[in-house]
Amino acid sequence: MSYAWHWEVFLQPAASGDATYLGWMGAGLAMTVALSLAAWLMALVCGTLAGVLRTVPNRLWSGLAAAYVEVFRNIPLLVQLFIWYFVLPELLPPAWGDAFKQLNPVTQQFAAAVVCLGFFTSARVCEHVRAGIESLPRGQRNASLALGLTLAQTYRHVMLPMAFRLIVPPLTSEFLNVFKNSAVASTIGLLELAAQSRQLVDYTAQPYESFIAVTVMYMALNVVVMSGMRWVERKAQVPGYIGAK
Amino acid sequence: MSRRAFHAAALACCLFAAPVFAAGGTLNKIKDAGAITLGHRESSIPFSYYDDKQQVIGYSHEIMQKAVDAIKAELKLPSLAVKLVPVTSQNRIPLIQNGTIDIECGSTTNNLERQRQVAFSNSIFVIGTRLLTKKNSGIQDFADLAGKNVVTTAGTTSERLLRKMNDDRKMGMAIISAKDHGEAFLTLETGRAVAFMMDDALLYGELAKAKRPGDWAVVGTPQSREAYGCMLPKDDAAFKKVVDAAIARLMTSGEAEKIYAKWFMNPIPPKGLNLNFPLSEDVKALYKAPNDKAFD
Amino acid sequence: MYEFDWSSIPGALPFLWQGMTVTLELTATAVVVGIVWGTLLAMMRLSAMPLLAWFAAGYVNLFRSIPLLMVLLWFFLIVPRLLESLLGFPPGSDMRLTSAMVGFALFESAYYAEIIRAGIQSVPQGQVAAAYALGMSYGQAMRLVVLPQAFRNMVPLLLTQAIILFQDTSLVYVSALADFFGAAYKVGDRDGRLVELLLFAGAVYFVMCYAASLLVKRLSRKGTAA
Amino acid sequence: MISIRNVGKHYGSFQVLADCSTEVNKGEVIVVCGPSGSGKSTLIKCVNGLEPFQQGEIVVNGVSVGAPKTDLPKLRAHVGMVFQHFELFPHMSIMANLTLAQEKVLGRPHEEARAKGPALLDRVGLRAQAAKYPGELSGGQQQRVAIARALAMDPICMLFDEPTSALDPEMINEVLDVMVELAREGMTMMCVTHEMGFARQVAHRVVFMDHGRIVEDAPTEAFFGAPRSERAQQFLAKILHH
Repeated sequence: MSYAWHWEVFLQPAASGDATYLGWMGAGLAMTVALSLAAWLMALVCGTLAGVLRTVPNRLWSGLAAAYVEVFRNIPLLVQLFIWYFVLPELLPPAWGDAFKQLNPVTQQFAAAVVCLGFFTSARVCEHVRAGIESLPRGQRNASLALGLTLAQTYRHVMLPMAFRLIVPPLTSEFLNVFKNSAVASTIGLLELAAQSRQLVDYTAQPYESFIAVTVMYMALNVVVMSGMRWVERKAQVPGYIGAK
Repeated sequence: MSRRAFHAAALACCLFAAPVFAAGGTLNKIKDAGAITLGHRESSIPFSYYDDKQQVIGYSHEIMQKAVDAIKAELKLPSLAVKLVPVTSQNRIPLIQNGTIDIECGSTTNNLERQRQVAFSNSIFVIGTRLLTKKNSGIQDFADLAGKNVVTTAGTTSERLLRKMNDDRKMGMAIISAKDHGEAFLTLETGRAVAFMMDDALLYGELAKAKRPGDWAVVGTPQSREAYGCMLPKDDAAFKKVVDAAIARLMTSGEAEKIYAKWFMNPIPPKGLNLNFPLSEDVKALYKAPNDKAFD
Repeated sequence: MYEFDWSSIPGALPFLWQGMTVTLELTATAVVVGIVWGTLLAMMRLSAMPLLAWFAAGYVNLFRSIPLLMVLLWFFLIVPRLLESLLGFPPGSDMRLTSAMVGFALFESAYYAEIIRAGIQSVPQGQVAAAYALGMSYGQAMRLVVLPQAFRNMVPLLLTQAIILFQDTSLVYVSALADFFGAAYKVGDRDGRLVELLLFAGAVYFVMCYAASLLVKRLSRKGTAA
Repeated sequence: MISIRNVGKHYGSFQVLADCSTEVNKGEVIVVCGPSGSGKSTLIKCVNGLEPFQQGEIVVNGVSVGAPKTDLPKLRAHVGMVFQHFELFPHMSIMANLTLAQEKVLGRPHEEARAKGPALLDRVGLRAQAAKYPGELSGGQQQRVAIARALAMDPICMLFDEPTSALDPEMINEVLDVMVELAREGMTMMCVTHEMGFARQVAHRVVFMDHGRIVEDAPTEAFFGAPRSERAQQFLAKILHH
């Protein structure tokens, strides 16, 4: 009983399509990146909106935003994904649900995964944005209003730009989390990187090579994203401001 | 993350990935431990699945029990402890390889690729790969699937056949690979796919779970014949001999036919449905002359 | 409109409860081991010995760069054999729970280590200086002065991480271990009532996590008030 | 120009301002002083609507601040305000701080807004700093920029909320010099400050507050010569002799 290593298996033509197994892994990587970027974009937009709402002087809006955060933060990501993918289409009016289910399966899986990851992450982004805004001196808001800027302009030109600079580090780790969390999309059949590892095991019957290769790819992704965010962090530094080094 | 992490990772890979293997064969291992570990499936109806009390039952499972009896007799250990580990189509091969489980009888096709990593016992069943579809869907055979969404289970031979067919005949199908048979059937039942390609016996099994079994039908020309076998650790002739003998005895004595009738021709849990899946020529031939040949 | 049928749930409650005990067991082990091993890692990372700091940094960065899902798959494949040979477990004992526990504990330790490192660093340097000035050794200063303050500051964060961990345990679904989510999914799959069971599972997780997070909030308010 | 009539404000049952009334005429400089917690900062923030109030009325240049229909941003655009902690926007250069509100509120074209910059910075003696960021300037310099930022809006009057109390002593005078200059040019000013020297030099009237009430409202010489209330006497004694 011994394990037969076959690293060259990746260069063999895959069981279907024109690619090699290495090509499958590349496709998985591309899917992971596309999924993560789309979800991150959505999380930034929704999270910023919700974060702003949490800090506005209006009970109803801030309450709604708080409820939004609690819902998406207190249900496991996997459960949320299954609800978006399996449950929601059944609860929609039948015509809509059926229309969604007739779409190309990859489109369905991708859409469900983006929406799920996007909302899940947005709840966390929202809390960071809120913390960033709340950590600004209150006088900033007053000074901006005193100049005649409206509340919306105050957020747009004064509070958000500053808050975002302050929260680059936690946002970096959320961004990294999006890439890691995107692996759950494999459970609904989306062929991203983690799913490709499983599929490679199925097709090549070489589990260790497949897992090692995919693990290394995730680590490489991590390095790339991290250095990207370092660059953003440097760009976002405010000269002379405390916290800038 | 840094270069350091890469070094650490490389180290971890070397540490963990070199599997530690015991010497001395599975029989000795079982004897030393006083226990045997069986791999089973959770929703491969009617081969190996949970009933509503979470007990493992099924055709393959019953055959595996007979094999266990033979092992007990061989080792003269009537009180041998039996442990059950549920496996999925993704992890069943690694789990046999790393010795977590000693034998797996479920619905695993014996093929040459897998023979590189594991051994197979005498075959226990022969299936053909066909389609499950709604009776009013208009799908009669594989040719009708062009341009449609079709579901199959990830990691199965059906998945490969379906993809190959799609490539070769340029059918433009969108193929959904579900995690397991249950999820595949759910995909079909909720209307995400028009047909579910799988081993015919399993399709009949999924039918048994449907909310309205009468709405569904198994159709299409079988695309392949496949032999199910029990998976065993590779290169362990002594262990394989005991299991093979037990299975051969079962088949030639006529007992296998009784087990077959129990699971395929009579009402089965969880809903008391009868699969009505008569004994095929292939299975009859297998019962007459037990063997461990793969069909491909 | 969809016709709900919740009738599968009452009969499945014992099985679901069994799943919940697995979930809680996993969470508890991972929290306890995670905090202990995480504290050690944090101290190693802050230590003056390059080898220790190097090891801890590598460990933390490694685990923080891989999806938990991959980690669990890895451990499901490797740990059973490794534990058998290292710890002399009887071969073939059901290792799914053990390997999930080990995987979680090692994975979460990396996250705990970062929380604890931040906590230790939040204690002003002057405190260490004061402890040394009183004649304490490094160990005494850590144990008597730094760690108690650090942990007091960290309690809310540690608990919040525990809630995240509790949610993350649902990922053991990939190793076919019947935790609460796995159990709910299996029941739903078996009875063709996945919609209901998934909604039920979501609701249960929400109620538990929300209640726990309220508790943490109250605790941390009390902490800052004191 | 600014008319404060019977203004009252409370948080729950806590009375922050009670029945405050005073006037600031065009070209007048008013100094508001009083012990900490007396409500003077709150009062000045009510003038441009940064703090809501429940009773009374404030009219600035003919516009009622508290009225629900008042376009507060429009009003504020013409009322300059300088804060204790400067409140420059840290992520913008000095020039951008000066131009932001000109462009976004007054709708001035970018070039026109920028063109005002050098003259304003000259006025506060900081022409060379236009490209720097607030964090790179000293406190006194930042406060002078803040004054320039308010002036960029061509205000009809200026509110100062303790403009020197967050400054190191050696920087106080550079800010006061700018304020004196402004007062001499005839700017209408309402200043919350403890700088009694400044008050004596340029203020037309001094308003003394305690416990949310205006205790004294007198011409400068009269206030410093012989304060009527005992509270004001004590306050002056403490602040002038130490």
